[in-house]
Amino acid sequence: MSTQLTPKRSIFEAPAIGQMSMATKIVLYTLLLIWTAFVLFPIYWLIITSFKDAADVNQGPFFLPFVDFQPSLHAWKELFVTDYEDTLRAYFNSIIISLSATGLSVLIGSMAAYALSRVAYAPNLITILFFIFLLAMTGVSIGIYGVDWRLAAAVAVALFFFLARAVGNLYQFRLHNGDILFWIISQRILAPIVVVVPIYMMFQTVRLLDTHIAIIITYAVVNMPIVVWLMYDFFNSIPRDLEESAQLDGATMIGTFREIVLPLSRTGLAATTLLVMILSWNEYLLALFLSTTKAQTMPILVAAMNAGERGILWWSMSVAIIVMIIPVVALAIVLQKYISKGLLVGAVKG
Amino acid sequence: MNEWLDKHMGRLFLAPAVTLILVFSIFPLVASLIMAFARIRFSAGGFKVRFVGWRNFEKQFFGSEQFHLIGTFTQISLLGWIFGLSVTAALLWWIWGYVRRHFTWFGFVGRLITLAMGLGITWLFAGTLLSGNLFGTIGTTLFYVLVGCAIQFVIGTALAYACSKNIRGKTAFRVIFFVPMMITPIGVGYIFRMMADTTKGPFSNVWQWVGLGDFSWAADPWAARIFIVIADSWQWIPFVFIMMLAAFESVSRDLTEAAELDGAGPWQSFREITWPHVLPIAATVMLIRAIEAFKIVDLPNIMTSGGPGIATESVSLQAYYAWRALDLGSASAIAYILLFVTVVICVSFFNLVVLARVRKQP
Amino acid sequence: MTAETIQNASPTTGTAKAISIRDMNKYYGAFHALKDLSIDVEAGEFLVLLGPSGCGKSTALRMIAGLESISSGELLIGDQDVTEVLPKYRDIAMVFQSYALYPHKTVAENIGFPLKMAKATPEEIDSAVRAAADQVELGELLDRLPGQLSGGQRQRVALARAIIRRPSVFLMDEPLSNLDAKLRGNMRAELKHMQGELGITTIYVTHDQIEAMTLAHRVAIMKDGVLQQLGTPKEVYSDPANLFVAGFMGSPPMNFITGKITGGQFAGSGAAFAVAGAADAQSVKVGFRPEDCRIVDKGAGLLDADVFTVEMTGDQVLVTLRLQGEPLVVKMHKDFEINAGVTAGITMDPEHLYFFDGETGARLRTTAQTS
Amino acid sequence: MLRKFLGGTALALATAIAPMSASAEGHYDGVTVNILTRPGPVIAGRMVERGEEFKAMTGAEIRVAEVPFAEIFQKLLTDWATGTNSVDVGVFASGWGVELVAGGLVENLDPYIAADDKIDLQDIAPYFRDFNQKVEGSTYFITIDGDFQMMYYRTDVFADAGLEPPKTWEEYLEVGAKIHGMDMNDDGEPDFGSCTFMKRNAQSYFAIQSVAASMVQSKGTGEGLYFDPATMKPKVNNDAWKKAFEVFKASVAFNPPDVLNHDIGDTRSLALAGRCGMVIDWGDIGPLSIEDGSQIKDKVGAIIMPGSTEVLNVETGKLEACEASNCPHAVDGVNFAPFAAFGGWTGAVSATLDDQKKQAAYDFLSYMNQAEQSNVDVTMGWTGYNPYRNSQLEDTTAWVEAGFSEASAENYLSAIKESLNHPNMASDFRIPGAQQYTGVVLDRELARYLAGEITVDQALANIEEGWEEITDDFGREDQAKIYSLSLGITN
Repeated sequence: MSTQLTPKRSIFEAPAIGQMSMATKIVLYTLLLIWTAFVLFPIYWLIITSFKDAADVNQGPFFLPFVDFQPSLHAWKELFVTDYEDTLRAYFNSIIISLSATGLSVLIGSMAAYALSRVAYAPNLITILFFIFLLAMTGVSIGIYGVDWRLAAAVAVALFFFLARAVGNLYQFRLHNGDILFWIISQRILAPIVVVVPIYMMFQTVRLLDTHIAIIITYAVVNMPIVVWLMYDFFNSIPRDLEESAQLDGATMIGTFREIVLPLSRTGLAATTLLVMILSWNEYLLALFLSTTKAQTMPILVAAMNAGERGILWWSMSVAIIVMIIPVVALAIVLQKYISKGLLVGAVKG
Repeated sequence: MNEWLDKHMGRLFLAPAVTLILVFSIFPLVASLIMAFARIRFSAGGFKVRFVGWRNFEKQFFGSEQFHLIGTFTQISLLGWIFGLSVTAALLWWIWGYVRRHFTWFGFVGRLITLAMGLGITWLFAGTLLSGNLFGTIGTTLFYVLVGCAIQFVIGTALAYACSKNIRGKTAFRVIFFVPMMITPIGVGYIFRMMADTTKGPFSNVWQWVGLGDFSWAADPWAARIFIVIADSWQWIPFVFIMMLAAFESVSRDLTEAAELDGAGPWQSFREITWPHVLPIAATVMLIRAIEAFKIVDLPNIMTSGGPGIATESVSLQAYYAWRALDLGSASAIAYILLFVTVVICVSFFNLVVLARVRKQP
Repeated sequence: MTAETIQNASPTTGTAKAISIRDMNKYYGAFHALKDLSIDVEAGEFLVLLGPSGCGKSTALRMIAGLESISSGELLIGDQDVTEVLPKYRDIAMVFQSYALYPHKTVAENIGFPLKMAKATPEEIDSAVRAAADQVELGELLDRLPGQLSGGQRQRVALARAIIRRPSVFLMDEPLSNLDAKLRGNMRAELKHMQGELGITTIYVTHDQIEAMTLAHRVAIMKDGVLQQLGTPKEVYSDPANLFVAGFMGSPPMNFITGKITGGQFAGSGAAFAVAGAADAQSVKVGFRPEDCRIVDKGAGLLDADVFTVEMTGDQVLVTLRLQGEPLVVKMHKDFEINAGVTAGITMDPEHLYFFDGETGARLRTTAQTS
Repeated sequence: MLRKFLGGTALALATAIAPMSASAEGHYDGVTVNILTRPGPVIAGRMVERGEEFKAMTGAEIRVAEVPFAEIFQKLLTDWATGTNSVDVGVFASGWGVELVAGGLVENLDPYIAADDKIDLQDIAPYFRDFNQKVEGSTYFITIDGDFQMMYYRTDVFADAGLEPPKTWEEYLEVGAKIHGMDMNDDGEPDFGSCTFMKRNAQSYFAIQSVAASMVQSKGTGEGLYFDPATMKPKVNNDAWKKAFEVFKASVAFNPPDVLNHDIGDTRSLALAGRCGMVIDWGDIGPLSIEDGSQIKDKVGAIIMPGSTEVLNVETGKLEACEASNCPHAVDGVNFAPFAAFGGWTGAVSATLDDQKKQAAYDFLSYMNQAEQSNVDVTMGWTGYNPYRNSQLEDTTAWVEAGFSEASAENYLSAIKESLNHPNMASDFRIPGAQQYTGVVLDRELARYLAGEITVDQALANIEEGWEEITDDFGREDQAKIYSLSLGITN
């Protein structure tokens, strides 16, 4: 192979377009490396703490394994040998729950986002308010006043069909896609603490507490606004010609969505999935409330490492946090190339 | 049948999401609204609900919990008066300008609500912080939101801009900088408790060495708040970073190069070309971040339990503690107040910045 | 032209269906985008919707396809009323301006997509794809992705995808506008040939009158959502229904002089001549095509004008003159020579003069023309 | 989780004992008892092990579910009140349980105890037997852990400094200041006079009550710390609580710098690392001090919580010198009132179970409580169980076997005995809303006072106002009745 010489540039030479001067580079890398240290040091500390025992932590600080303290695997053993049942159960629960919740949320959310970006809706506001009122009254009568749920549901459905049209035709104030979109997105503003008790009561009524289903559905709903938000803009960026063509070629809306839209939205889907995945994987408060034993997830295991009177079991907690990070990091590395692009078109470009 | 399905597919696509959200957020919302006007006690076979009218809210704004939610008010200092009156004047001028230019009832009422919230927050600050009084959880929450989001935005954007340049190891930086976001917020809380421990944490020696051996961040209100903001920023800068990186990378290189050829320096090129391009994106990112920041609960709960005193307690945490003490009425009332504040602030922002863009769509 | 002549011109395969558009309207809110469009398209006919951008031709096409709802009116394909029918049930294939190729599918998958949606077996799809690809000469490219193809090849893929299903109607939305000039000429010929061979009813939208003239059995010229004239290319060219059609068709366009007619005598800005058989009118525009007139010596023609520029295009010379600031173009033989700045006369046969109402633009026919 | 934390020896002991207590094998086959309690080896861990023995004996399966400490009661209450009933037995502080009893959610255990020949109630220390396990005169809870606070001090440090352990809170402040800054674990760094959990939303409200108890209550357990039983007027806005607050805040000076952010876990790890001259704590420090890694093995002494030479005159709200008339239980003019903080972990059986399950649940709680088992369990620090039976304190053998030196075992047991049987023991809150009274209002105002946000007078006034509000919310008369009952006042 012939050697191809690229001319060396002197430090003092003016940088070419799109290039940086040496000084800029030095400053830039210094800043980036400082930030890298700021990001990584707590994680380093987390990792070495997982190999410490009580004395190493309490009489610390010790920084370097083998140098100023003798690392031990006791915390790892406790989680994965002695208590492997509890650890693995929580781990698998977390995996099942966050995967299913993410899947459900991304599927339903992107369907809604797609519909909102393509179909013009004009629901009647009064009908909707009436519907919501009935729904709320049904829920309240079941949940608080203990009316039999079948009876309440039947009454509500009947009332809706008899009265909705009559009421709806009186006023013609209609909502539009932007309003629906905003309404869905605004659900994210709710702090979970507002809704956690009623949600608990709902699942209690249908005997689904401490099951995967309860947590999966709740997570899916809680994260759906994010999916709709990100995917709505993403779908808007896909040329309509393709879908119209598919429609003419005989595809149904589902067919178009599955064959054309979803494959074209890979990047957006990947980014959204990752984000929702992270949020479901890490959620604590709702999981705490909706699970007792069978469906306990990893964040609860982490929180449980604060054993109150015995202080925080830093070493075990570190192990739990580390094993929680690993799958997400792996997923992020796999999806890495999509994230940036995906988030962009999705979140932010209209 | 098939054709009927096809025709209504548009609705069927939207239906699952809307139904789920209706069931899982409208019903709970209504239920907790009822709770907010009641005292609830658990008993065999369910609850005893006793309606108490506005008492749960009154208590928060005027009663025994006033100091807790909005702060302590004694007298307003000169600085407070100056600040309060000038912001009030500015806000009134703004609404007057709206009324003169293009008036619709819908827009006017919306702006009136924004105005009321703006005035409320202005006088909250004038009466507490600027007058040397203690502020309550709303003040603390706003501190987390404003300062936290500002820090996260500036650093996140700066990092993203740096990484959008043609540098080596971009991919590695991107993955590394993203990691903190993947850690469960509870974990982040505990990690930063380790970091900040002045007796056995990694920086305890540094702490002693700079002569702060007897100073504890956890005992000083502002130090504690700042530590929580640092932890929060550590976790959420990655989010801003990754979004803004995407934004910067979407700026066409042609544009910046053309600007450079036209003689623009790096700063000018950034300000004239790049910044206007990413501005709408930045607005959305900050909106998302602010919405989440209003809900901050895990970090103060774990790092300080809201202490010292009530210095680091957020509104969300206040509701959480009330809920934990089985005071469901107060918990719901507080949560609703938070909801109201968040909705007004975010909707105002959404309307002024984001919605114009969304409404253009069909 | 009758159905029979079309049948003669292009033997159909029997699948082709007639399309009947009746009083079709489209409103976008208060905006009336399409006004009472009524066209009967014969089975196997090649109909071109022609007009400037924003004239409603694409809207009309999309309404026929079912991509836009029909605000009022009826649409029949064959004997079936499809006004409310979803696109997929209309048995239509459409070629988009952007080709709308699915970027994540290979050429073969793109072409086979309609059959896949129709739940054909893989074997059926495969053989049909090969046949269609051969028809548009794409045989070797079946495994490529659209991104790896040239513009012309993409165009062919889109065509192949449209023909694979043998639909009863083809819709084409400016399919050639993204190609360069030379390729466009070739594709035009191929399209025409293919349509003739397949005999499928085709509605084709374009703003390019050459395409319209060369491809169409009949041309429908539209402006501002209103159908201006429907006829064979020859009809719309030589017998325009109104000022707009007259001005739109032809390149360079028709020349117009404004004036009035009194007693068979035209008097306009800088020109006055006798017009036999024309009725009196206060405001009138007289038009004549550049190829229907000749430059003669000053004073020897119907009117005199100053030569402004002379353009040699190879096969002819275009002379632009100015009559009181208004340009008039005359097409002359390629050997014609004249200098800019001189004053020359223009002459033409009276039967090549067209008269339009100065206000409404409606055609005013002379006694000879109406007969 | 971590149920076998430090568990090698424990397991060996447990299995050794199991066959001896075997009875009526297999008669609960197929019965599963779900227990809800706090996480970690503490409390839950031992129940899991004992549960395995119990299964071997009776066939009943014991499942222990663990949720974070702060959420146990909340969760239990919602579970039982809404009829979810995924939990059969709750193990929690008896003080919280009054609310459950008031709601009719807990099974009255009197008939079960009457039929139980193994539980030996008379062996249980009087406070736990007559107050902690009972509501309205009936036993609803079975104690498995006896909780009250004591003062621990470093014998070696006090000997070096030539000091005596404090008898009163004034002395506590004095010696604390004196030993603060000494190097107590030979690492060359100055250590702390005292370590107290002062973190908000943790346990600081227990510590302050330990300080206040001896100043407020002098006439025996029945007097009560909190209210005038007749009117439910809080006894809090007075000089006694003021002094307690001031003592508490003054002690910050010789506590670690970030003491305001220390919960009990932090203070214990500091204490075990040998960094604290004195510690206010439950009985756990004793057994913990002999664990692996402890720097204070046999260097820690226990005493009854310091007392006060002045006590509250309820009428005037002023402090008065302690005399025979107002301090019947005083020793040398010093009134002691060990505080039964938290009351200890007790088990309660859900009222909605079927009879067999109830019996199985009761049998398991009784099994945990019986001297045969508990006398071993309380000697092990990791279990979190502290003594509540006199037989647990009688001889030091089990304690020495567990690792105590004879001297420290005796010191520890005598301090416990003194506190446990003290007639003036102060009872923790045992009325509905207990969590709100102390865990929220008292705790928050104390934290604000410690953080310097408000003065002590403001804090006490706020507490009074807050307590009145809660009382009104729950119904003044109902509360007064339950409060009287909880103090053993029946009329």
